[in-house]
Amino acid sequence: MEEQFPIQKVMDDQGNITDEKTLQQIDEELVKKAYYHMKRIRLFDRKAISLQRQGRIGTYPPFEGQEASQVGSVLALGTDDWVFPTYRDHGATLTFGADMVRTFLYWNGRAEGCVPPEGKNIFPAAVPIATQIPHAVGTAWAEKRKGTQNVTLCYFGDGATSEGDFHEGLNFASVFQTPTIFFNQNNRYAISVPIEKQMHSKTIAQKGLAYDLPSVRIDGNDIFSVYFETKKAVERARNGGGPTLIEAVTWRTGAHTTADDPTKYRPEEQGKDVVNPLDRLEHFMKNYSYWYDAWIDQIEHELTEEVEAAVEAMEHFPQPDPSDLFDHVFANPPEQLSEQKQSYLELLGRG
Amino acid sequence: MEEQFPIQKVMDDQGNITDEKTLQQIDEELVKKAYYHMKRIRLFDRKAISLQRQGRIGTYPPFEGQEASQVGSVLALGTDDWVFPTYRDHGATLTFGADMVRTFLYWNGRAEGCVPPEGKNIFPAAVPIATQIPHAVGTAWAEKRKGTQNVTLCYFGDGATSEGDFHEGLNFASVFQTPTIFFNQNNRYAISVPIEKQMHSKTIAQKGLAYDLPSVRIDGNDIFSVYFETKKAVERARNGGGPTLIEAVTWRTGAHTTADDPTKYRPEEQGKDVVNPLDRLEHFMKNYSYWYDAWIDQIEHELTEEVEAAVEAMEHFPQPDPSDLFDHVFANPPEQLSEQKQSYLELLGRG
Amino acid sequence: MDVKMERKAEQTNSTQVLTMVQAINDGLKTMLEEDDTTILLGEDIGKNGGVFRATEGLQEQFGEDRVVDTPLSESGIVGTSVGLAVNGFKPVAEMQFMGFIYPAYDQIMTHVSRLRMKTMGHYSVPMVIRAPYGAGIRAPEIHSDSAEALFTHMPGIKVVCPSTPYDAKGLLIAAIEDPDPVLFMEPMRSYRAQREEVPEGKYTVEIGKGEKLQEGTDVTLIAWGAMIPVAKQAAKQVEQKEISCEILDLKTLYPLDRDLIAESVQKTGRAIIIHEAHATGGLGNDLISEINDTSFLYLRSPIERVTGFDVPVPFFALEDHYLPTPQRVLQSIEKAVHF
Amino acid sequence: MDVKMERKAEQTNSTQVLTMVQAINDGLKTMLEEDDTTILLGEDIGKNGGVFRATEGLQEQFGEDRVVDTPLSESGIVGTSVGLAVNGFKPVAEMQFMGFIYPAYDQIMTHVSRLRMKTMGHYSVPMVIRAPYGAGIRAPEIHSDSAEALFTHMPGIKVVCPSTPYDAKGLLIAAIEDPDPVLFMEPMRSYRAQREEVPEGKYTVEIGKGEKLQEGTDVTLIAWGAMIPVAKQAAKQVEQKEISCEILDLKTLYPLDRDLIAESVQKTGRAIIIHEAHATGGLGNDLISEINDTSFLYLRSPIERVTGFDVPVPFFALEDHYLPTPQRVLQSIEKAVHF
Ligand SMILES: Cc1ncc(C[n+]2csc(CCOP(=O)(O)OP(=O)(O)O)c2C)c(N)n1
Ligand SMILES: Cc1ncc(C[n+]2csc(CCOP(=O)(O)OP(=O)(O)O)c2C)c(N)n1
Ligand SMILES: [Mg+2]
Ligand SMILES: [Mg+2]
Repeated sequence: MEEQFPIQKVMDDQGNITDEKTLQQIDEELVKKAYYHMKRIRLFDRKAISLQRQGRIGTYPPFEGQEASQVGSVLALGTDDWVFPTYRDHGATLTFGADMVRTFLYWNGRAEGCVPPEGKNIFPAAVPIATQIPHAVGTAWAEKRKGTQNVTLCYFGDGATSEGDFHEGLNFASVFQTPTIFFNQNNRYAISVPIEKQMHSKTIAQKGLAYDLPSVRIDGNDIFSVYFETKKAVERARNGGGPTLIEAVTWRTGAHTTADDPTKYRPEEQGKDVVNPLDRLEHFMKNYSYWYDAWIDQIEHELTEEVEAAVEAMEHFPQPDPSDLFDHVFANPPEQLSEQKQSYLELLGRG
Repeated sequence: MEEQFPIQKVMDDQGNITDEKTLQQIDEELVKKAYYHMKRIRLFDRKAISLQRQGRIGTYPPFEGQEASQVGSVLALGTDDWVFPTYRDHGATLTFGADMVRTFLYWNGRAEGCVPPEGKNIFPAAVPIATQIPHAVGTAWAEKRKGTQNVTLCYFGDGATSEGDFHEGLNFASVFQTPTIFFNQNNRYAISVPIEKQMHSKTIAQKGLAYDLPSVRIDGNDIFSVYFETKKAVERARNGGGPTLIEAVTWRTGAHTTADDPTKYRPEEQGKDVVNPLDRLEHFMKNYSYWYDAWIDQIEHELTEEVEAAVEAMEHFPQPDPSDLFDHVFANPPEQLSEQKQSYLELLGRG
Repeated sequence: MDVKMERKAEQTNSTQVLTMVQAINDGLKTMLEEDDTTILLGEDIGKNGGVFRATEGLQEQFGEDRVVDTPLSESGIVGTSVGLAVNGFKPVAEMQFMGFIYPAYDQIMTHVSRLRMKTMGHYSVPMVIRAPYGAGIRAPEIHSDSAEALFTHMPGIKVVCPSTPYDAKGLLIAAIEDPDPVLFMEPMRSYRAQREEVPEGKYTVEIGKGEKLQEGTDVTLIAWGAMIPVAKQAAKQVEQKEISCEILDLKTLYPLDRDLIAESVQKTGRAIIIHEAHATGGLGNDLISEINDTSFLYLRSPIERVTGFDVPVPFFALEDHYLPTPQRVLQSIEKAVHF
Repeated sequence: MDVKMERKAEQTNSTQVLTMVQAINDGLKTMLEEDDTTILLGEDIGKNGGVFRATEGLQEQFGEDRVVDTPLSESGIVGTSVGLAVNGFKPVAEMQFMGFIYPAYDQIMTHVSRLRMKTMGHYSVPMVIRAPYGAGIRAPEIHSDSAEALFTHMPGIKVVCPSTPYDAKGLLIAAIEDPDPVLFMEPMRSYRAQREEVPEGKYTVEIGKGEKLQEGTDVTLIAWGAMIPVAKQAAKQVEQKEISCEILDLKTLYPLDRDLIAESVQKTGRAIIIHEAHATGGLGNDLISEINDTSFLYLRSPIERVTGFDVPVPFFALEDHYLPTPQRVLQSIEKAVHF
């Protein structure tokens, strides 16, 4: 199967692009956008880890190493499309337009973190593994039935492919030919379980064969490969060509979450040879004269400020309101729930 | 995928076998055994339908048309192997050694129908679709861990492949390389839903590709093809070669159950061209001089008597005992359950 | 006096005489006509019209896009419905039998019931899950479960269960129009047990409201769905012993109609709760709790439960022994009255 | 007087001072040593030793065949465990968090709990499902559910929940040795909250038996797991007001220790039930029902429930508002005493 699904890439580890045609498709706007967002989410991610270490937010699952997968895929979408992230895909949602303050809030245990900006179709991060996959099929199906050209991009990990919902979701997508892009980030671990124990098959792409889905396996650390392959899938979906499964082979540089210790289960050498996607893009930019020091400095400065401001705003966000515990369970809370609220607020001395 | 998984057959509709080598593998014992069991379960099946019509048993799911799949596969097993049937696979379990009286009892709503003869590894018929698949993987895994050479044969329908448990079960089998044979009877309908609506993929065999499982698609109405292909899979499993997925393409001649009306959903012409597996075997037996009128008459007579006697025994079986409601929930019933039993039996006037 | 019959007589619209399953069909049809976003999903609901014929004729009338035969995949049905609901549709998903809702339990528990809460109301899941439930029709195993308590213990979803054709249609329409998810339980045993006048067109029966079916003074019988006839029979039988029963049909299992219950129990001072599900963990305990909260000082005897036993619903040869019977209700009534 | 401490002192074997999670690890180790057929399955339980380190070191000691890192597939874990259990093994399956047991709900409901009944005892499923439960550790959503009532309403499976290291090990061993399936709930909040002397080697705590932790005269507090410290704190606080609480630790949630409860409530005439799960459908209602059945005439006030609210367990910023607190228990105690 590895022969049937070779890892597609357009840019090598040193940032070289051998294919002339691909090179022509890459313009300055794209390069800058890619770098800007990858840098942005990198700063966010590192800040989140440090906040967690200081006890200023809760447990946090870093995505460092997966920036090309997340940015490259989500940049292939249009504004009216849908995004279904997991807990590790805030890099994608931030790039798609999620609010950074709220993203920090999410990791501080606040439901506010699940509320997307008006008009942005971003689902709350899926925590129960693979459960978002059928949702993504459902929203895409709805778009198809409404006759729009909007598509749905659904993220999930290598581990998620072992769950029943992965299977049921892909089958529905296949049967109803929904415009869904199943974007798998194969970072080769599900917490401590390496992909060799997760599955006996060698690729995730081959799982698409079960549903007659177009599947492709790509280098998830090659931002251009990710972008162009996702774009292809998006175009196909928009034009009624149905769903696609993309396996982006990548690597999480750090721990599963800030509560995890990867040295317990990952051999020391593993991953050492992986070139960080941001470094790779930097090589490319230098190789092909897109590296403008002034611009780099400027955005680094801007983004650092943005992240700091977001942290500040997160920490000055209004305190969580116990009423919220009761107010969003139903559109119209039943009497007994209102009573529970009432008596609890009274106890808190604010009846 | 239909090219990658052509329907394997060794015997054509007229009962001719073109491949000389296969022909040599077929001896009189096998032919007689095949005919005997197919005939036997055919009589059972028709009797069950007629009992249901007379209100003497409950709703019944006929398997007519699928006899070659059931008999051919189960004959490939050894006595210490395991069988996991669905509600439609009593043809297989009867052939494997299930008690006919108890099989009738099962369809009369009696738990006694789930109790296999001592030493026969037959699971109760799975009613919640696909749930038996992980069980079959678990028992096979246990055999592997004990170091035996026993294998597990697991039946399921085309519809079952849409459930999450199908996927999770096959993945476990693949990861732990359990000696499990996944025997799919693709009768092209799940109640009223034709396979084209169940899945967009053209074959069930291709679903094995997701798990790197050896998969094969066979003519499920060709008893010899079923027998030899299952045998191959069994041998592989016994010798540590792990699981196999077999798609046996077949046809249910009648209704989904006695409560179902297939004319509501099946085009009248559909299935007309399917040669009934027992007729096909009869052609073969006549073509190759295995058709002994006396023997045929004799077994027909014997089997009819066996079935009649079983019906008789079923109907004279001791009445269901309300105590059984309470006595098999736990090895040692908790006090509160014993009290419920006690007071109910008292109410029935038998405390 | 049958309070309900009186109310019905007031109905002036044109009506049809329907069984419950026909009334459900009519309710679905009404909403498919009313609202383009209504979409039915399920196994065998299309061409076949459902294994109980609840969706008979609907695919023919509204097309394959609105009455969808899905793959055999309950988690898939509910999971894709979440996406449809969030994106402008009103999915009405059928679980072929309530015992086959369990594969979808995760989706219902972690998303259907929680999405509104998670997003502080930004997204919601206005969907209906229809589930034929209960024993007594000689069905195979797992086809006869009565699993309401697994959903009343799940904040964010409402649970309703009609006992008559009229209520079935009215509650179903209310459920489809509800802004939140509703589990709609259908007592299979009552599908064809009774015919009654059912108004044509759209009307609703309010979710959260039960009904007093019969006035009485000595003891309150609380039931719903297929247990209503059992309660009625028992009430009739004890009439001869000069025991007068009040009968409440809860109709909605979450949220409970607390006033109805309190008022009645405070009057009679005695209550018998009748349900098919197992005693332990059953909704009967919630009702006792409710009565404990509201009517402690009014109680003249311990509240009685007549329920399915704490055993799995058996194969059908024993199902009549599993199910509450008028006889068992009778015994409890006498116990309460002669406490 | 702390009844428990006294009993502990009688223990003569050599002991270790362990936290609850260490005691669980020790219990698993004990049974892996004792019985070759014991096999652990779960996500990240092998090399990683479990996300809470409950299985730390066990794969190293017993090998990959006995401490198995499975795919991410709860239904697969439980479903294959059924096969293993039927065929001679004693699977102890870990659900990484109780909120991730829902994908396996179908397997547990339709097979784990029913196989013995289906086959009249021919097959059985002696397995243990371990599930860390509860809020209060600032975990992400779905990681904090307390879902016991979804299993006590499932005939054929027992449910236990220790509150101390000693009980954790003893109940776990009893669960592994039980001929029937047992759901073993582990209060995450108590994993490292307390250390105590835990005997080395094998011992059991009887399933089905609770324990009186504190004698009292005015009111009975009933709790388990992570709510025991909450009950104790409240009891301590009302001591100043001269209210004397009796505290019961149920330990087993099905089957309930009815005598323990009845005896205590008949003495005090008042009961407060404390649990994390939602009020509606919660086990508290079963306890009220139980008391209604056994102790109706002894009650001096309505039974109080202090529980999680009827809302999904919230994101962690609000979890302390969701959880029962000593303050809420206090309020209920006063309400009961001054009824
Ligand atoms: C149903 C379910 N089971 C278990 C977990 C606990 N858990 C959280 S993340 C994780 C591993 C996921 O691995 P993968 O899908 O590869 O995604 P990654 O974390 O690598 O991005 C597990 C087991 C969960 N969240 N949901
Ligand atoms: C989980 C579950 N959902 C629904 C059903 C109802 N049901 C019984 S048989 C069946 C169709 C099964 O089709 P298939 O797997 O092809 O097997 P066949 O009946 O054709 O042998 C359905 C939907 C069920 N038994 N279990
Ligand atoms: Mg991963
Ligand atoms: Mg079929």
